[in-house]
Amino acid sequence: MRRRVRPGIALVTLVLGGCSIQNYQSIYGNAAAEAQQFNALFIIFLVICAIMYVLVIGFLIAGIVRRSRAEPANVVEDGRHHETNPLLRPGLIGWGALIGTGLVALAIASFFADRSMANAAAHEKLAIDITANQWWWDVTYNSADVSKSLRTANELHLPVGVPVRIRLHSNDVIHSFWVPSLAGKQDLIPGRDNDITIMPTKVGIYRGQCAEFCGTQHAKMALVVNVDSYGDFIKWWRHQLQDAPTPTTPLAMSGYQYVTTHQCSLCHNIAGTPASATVGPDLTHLASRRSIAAGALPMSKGNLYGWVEDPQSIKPGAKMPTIGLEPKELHAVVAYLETLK
Amino acid sequence: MIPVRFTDDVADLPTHKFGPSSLTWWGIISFMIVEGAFFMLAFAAYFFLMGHEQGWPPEARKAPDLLAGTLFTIVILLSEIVNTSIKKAVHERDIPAVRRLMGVMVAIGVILLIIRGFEFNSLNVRWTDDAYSSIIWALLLLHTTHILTDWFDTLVLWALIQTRLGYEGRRQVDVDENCLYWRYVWLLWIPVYLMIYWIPRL
Amino acid sequence: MSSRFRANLTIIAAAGLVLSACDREERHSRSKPIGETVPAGQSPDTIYPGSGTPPPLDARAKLYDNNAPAIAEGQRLYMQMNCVGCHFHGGGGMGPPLMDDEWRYGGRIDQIAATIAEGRPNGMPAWRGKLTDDQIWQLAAYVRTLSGQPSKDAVASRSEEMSNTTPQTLTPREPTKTSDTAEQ
Amino acid sequence: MTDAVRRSNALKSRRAAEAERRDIEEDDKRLAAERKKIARDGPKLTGAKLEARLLRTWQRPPGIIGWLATVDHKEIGRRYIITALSFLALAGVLALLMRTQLARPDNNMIGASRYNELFTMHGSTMMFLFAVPVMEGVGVFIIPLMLGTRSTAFPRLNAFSYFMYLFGGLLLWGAFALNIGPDIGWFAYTPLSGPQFSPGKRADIWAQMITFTEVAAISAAIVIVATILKARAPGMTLARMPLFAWTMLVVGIMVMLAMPAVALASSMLISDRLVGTHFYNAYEHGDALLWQHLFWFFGHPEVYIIFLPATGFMSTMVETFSRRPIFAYPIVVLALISTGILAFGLWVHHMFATGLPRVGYSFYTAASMTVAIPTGLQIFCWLATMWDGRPRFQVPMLYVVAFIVTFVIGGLSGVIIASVPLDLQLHDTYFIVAHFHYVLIGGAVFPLLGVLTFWYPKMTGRMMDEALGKISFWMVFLGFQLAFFPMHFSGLLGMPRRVYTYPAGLGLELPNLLSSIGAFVVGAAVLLFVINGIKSLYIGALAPDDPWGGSTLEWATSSPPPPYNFAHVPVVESKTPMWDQQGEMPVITGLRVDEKETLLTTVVAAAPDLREPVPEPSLWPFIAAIAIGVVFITSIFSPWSLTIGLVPCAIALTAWFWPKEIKRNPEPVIT
Repeated sequence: MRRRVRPGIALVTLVLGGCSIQNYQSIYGNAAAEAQQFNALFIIFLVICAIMYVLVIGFLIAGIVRRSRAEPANVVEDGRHHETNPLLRPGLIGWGALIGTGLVALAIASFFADRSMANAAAHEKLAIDITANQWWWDVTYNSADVSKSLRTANELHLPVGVPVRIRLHSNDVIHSFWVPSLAGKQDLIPGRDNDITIMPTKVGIYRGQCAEFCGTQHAKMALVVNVDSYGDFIKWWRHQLQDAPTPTTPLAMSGYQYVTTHQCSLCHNIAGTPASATVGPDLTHLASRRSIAAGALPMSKGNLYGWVEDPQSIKPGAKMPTIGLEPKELHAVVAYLETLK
Repeated sequence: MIPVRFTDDVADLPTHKFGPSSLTWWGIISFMIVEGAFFMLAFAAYFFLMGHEQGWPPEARKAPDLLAGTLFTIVILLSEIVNTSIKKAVHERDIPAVRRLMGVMVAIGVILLIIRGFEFNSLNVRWTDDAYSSIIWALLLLHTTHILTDWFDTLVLWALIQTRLGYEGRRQVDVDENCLYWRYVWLLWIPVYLMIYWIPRL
Repeated sequence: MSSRFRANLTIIAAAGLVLSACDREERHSRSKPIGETVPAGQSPDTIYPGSGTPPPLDARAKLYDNNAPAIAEGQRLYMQMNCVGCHFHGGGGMGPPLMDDEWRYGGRIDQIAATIAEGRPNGMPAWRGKLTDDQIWQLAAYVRTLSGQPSKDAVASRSEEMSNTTPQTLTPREPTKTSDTAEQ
Repeated sequence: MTDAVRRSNALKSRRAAEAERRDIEEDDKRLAAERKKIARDGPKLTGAKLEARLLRTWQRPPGIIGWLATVDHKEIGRRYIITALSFLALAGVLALLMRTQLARPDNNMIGASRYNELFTMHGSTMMFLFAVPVMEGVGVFIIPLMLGTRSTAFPRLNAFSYFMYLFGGLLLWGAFALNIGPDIGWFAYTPLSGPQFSPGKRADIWAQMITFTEVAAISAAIVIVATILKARAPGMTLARMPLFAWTMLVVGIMVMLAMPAVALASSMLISDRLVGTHFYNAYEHGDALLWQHLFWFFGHPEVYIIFLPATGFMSTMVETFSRRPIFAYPIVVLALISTGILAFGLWVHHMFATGLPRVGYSFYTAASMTVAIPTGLQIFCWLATMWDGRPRFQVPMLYVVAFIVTFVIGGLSGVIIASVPLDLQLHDTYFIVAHFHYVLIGGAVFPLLGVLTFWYPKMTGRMMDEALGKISFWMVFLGFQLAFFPMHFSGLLGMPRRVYTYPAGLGLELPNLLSSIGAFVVGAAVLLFVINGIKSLYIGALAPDDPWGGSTLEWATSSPPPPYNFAHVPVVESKTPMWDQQGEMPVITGLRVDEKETLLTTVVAAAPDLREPVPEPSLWPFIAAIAIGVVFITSIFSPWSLTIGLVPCAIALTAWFWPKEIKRNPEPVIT
């Protein structure tokens, strides 16, 4: 039976996928209460579906094997095609009942999973706003004290064990917020306010990605989620609230000059500098993030060079234009950006 | 080829009948189902958009003026008298009466189209103003296309019925089904009328 | 068969329409090689009152004029760079209106691009160095559509926002006057 | 006007009317006499003589004009099938390009915008230009033969529908070739497809392609439904109707109810884009989700519109090759009807992630799952038929087995994603891609390939090569599993749909590579199938009338059937007339042979009801399709084309309807 082999291969991928990838962006991540609920429910569904599948294939094989039986059959050639085997009618009723029961069981299971997710959602302790843009994520941490509110981009930090409500908005088209290791997805729709509640249970770094087709660079619209211990999270928050440091080296200083007086400042905000536009991602603590351009590149000096020099070859169609910096300017700008820890 | 055994002789069957026996009737009914689905979904879209709003029309726009729309409604409802007479006449095969009455229907169609022009003028909004304006324009336009197509259909049939073919049974079936369709057109108008003119006033 | 002949003609006409649409759709994610900049001063920012021959059209004009993706990007920039602040949605306020057919500094796309890049007296800032050349041309392409100059096929009828103007696709098209000497 | 003049005028007109009436009465007498002389089939006119006369009457004129003017459902059906298969091939090539791009992570072979065009074209072509038309094409070809009638209802509408479909397809692919193909996905969600985020004409071309194919599909559905209801052979009551006819009846009605939704949605989209309406503009009281509701109100039934005809293929092939009538016929019919009804209640399950009210979740889950019941029962009936019969495993039957093995996986993964909590994770991932390819390829394309092999002799008069058929079967079956089974895992590992590339290191490399290899195996298999089809057309074994021992009436006529389908219209006395005829086919007599004529029967009992004149070939459907096509295409550019273009459309449609000569015949003739 050759068909046995393929599920085998697939099973290997499953195991590989489940273990070696460290749950970075995977439904097996189990890093939040919601994802755990999903996995428990998924296994129930898989088992019941597998049973049904085996029954169908069993019946099929029985039918194929039975064709070479010796006794007359209910077929045209034997002149008996108006008769029916007495087993079939009860079989049909039984089969219908079995499907019905299975579906009821599955519906009940999903009902309870959904209830417990809804209950968790009722106890949120922290609210975050995420606004999607073509093709990056604008993240705002709100606090009753406005001076403690903070804006960042493409990176989300969550404290472990705290239910967080994430409010979802869109500035342009429909996007979908999805961090598979943590929870299911929810769309960000212009003119509507959606939200999703997540309670992370495992410290770690996870990757999320836009899951609704949103235009040219839909594929490169990712975000990184850091689930920190509560202490680390508070520490991170405090750090993010600080203004950008003043550059110390002459090179960085000339980069600062360029960034705040030329093209960059028209779209980007760097707290504590004249650059205060909100069109593009906030750059105040750019160098502290793990990725560039919504997950298009990992953060590194070399990648910063590449991105600033020619974003359009890395993420064609992205809204950041290729400026055509002179080498001198490029060195300076990258040197400055690197100081934005 | 399998040998054949002859049973019924169908040579004396007619080639036309009024109503569900004829293919034309099924064609018209199918068309009505398709159009009906289209209208129902447009109505659903209307109520879907309305469901979001605090007020309807939103932003305290002025609801459409009633005069032209109400006049249109009265005329189209009265036209059913003529329509029923055509149906009756054609079933009695009274061709001169059919010719006469269909002429009246063509004239009524022209009057309706003229009133419809004033209706567009009395909506008090342009379709570019907001979604409310867009949907009432769409509903009115959609219904206008039906008036227009059925009027044209009546016109062509009227011309055809002037000839000797007026006495041909299958043409009479066409006239009959055209009357059926006209009933559908004015029936559709009633919800459209309410949605354009009255629901914004509630 | 005359009817078939007529049918063929209509197909050809339709095909022609479609063909003419092709280059309007081309997306230029990067319009020129890195490092190349426009030498300042060569831009056609001279005023041509009535007579006088304007210089030949900048070669880049055809990349942007009537190009749908460029116009759309220009529209986005128009909002984001707050052109609305002075010009409103083309109706004019602190700055001159953009939706009429009068152009103080020329209504050709390269002239508008020059106006944006270099700035003009009485408040129009220079955007060279703030925006890339690509963006300036995109803005110019959009600004030109406000007056209904380019073909309407490339223009968006509306944007996803509050709007209190009629769709650009429905506004009547007006002939260009390259300048308005009366106001100078 | 004086009274006297008025009175004399009235008198004059009364006299004229009187004269005309006398004239007509005389004419009636003459016509009644002539009527007696009309030649009809019957014991006196049968065999070769009858066939020669019928052929003369039913044959279409030769040449290109005749080709364009034909109203023969067999020709139109064949064209539909061939055109749809060509689109399948084109969309398949796009799939291979996409799989090449996705074979490796961070691949840059095809750019982002081009890739977006590719999957948009692939999806749109497969759904609108392949799946629905091919099912309707098979229906148009085979249904009249199965029902034992000489022609479809509304044959000219049928011809019109094909041309509309063809023009829609040419519009989409022409635009793609000219680099203005759509890039918004086959679902074209607003506001991405709206005026601001889809500049240019790409989205309009998509939307007008929809309009073309909607008109075509609805026209074909009307033809099919009216044929099934009114043109069945006498004696073929609804309870004796072949199951494929039942599926096409249900599908036809579904098309009529579902397709207007997308036509409405795309009209609104076009008007948003062209004349600045605000249906989908959230900032002017519109709503982007309105699109999704309308689209999926069509989109969900669409899946069943594709799948149900395939169940009809299944029933036909299972019955024939198991040598036993289908088990529990009434259950299968009820299952079909309930699937058709349920399909309209499920559209929300494409929108679970849009933020629906949470209280509804369990209801949506349960409602979405119920559709598994009728489908499960149908599968049982097929398996029971095989089990109780004596199946023969010729190529079509292999596809039946492939259907069961594959489709059931897709159906079960469908149950999984019917659950809202599970779907929130799996929605818009490759798990869904795997699911619907299992359902649509396993559930519709496999039976289609089987049934094309099955009806190939009826279409061409020759048999397809069995050995080649078996090779391509195994390749397509195994290649399919290799291509799509790993996609379940790509999805679970976090790969969203519609991405042109994915980063290395997420564990997606292996499943994607396997999928790409599998895709090429499937491509090769389909190529082999096509080669087999072309080869057999020229050197295949000549087919007898009934090569498979089928049970339904299409096997009672020659392969391929003559233009008039049946020399004598058969009378049906059971569900499986060919198995119960005992060497003699009961037929009716008395249809005209000098003019095209067919028999209409009553809707339920199929008692003879009317003799229906069948239209002669005409160029007007073609011309009308062109006139309407020009309006559709030019309306992309200007709203005025709708008003100006109305005139040629009205002329063409009037000419289509208008009789060629104003003369009364002994019996009506449609020229």
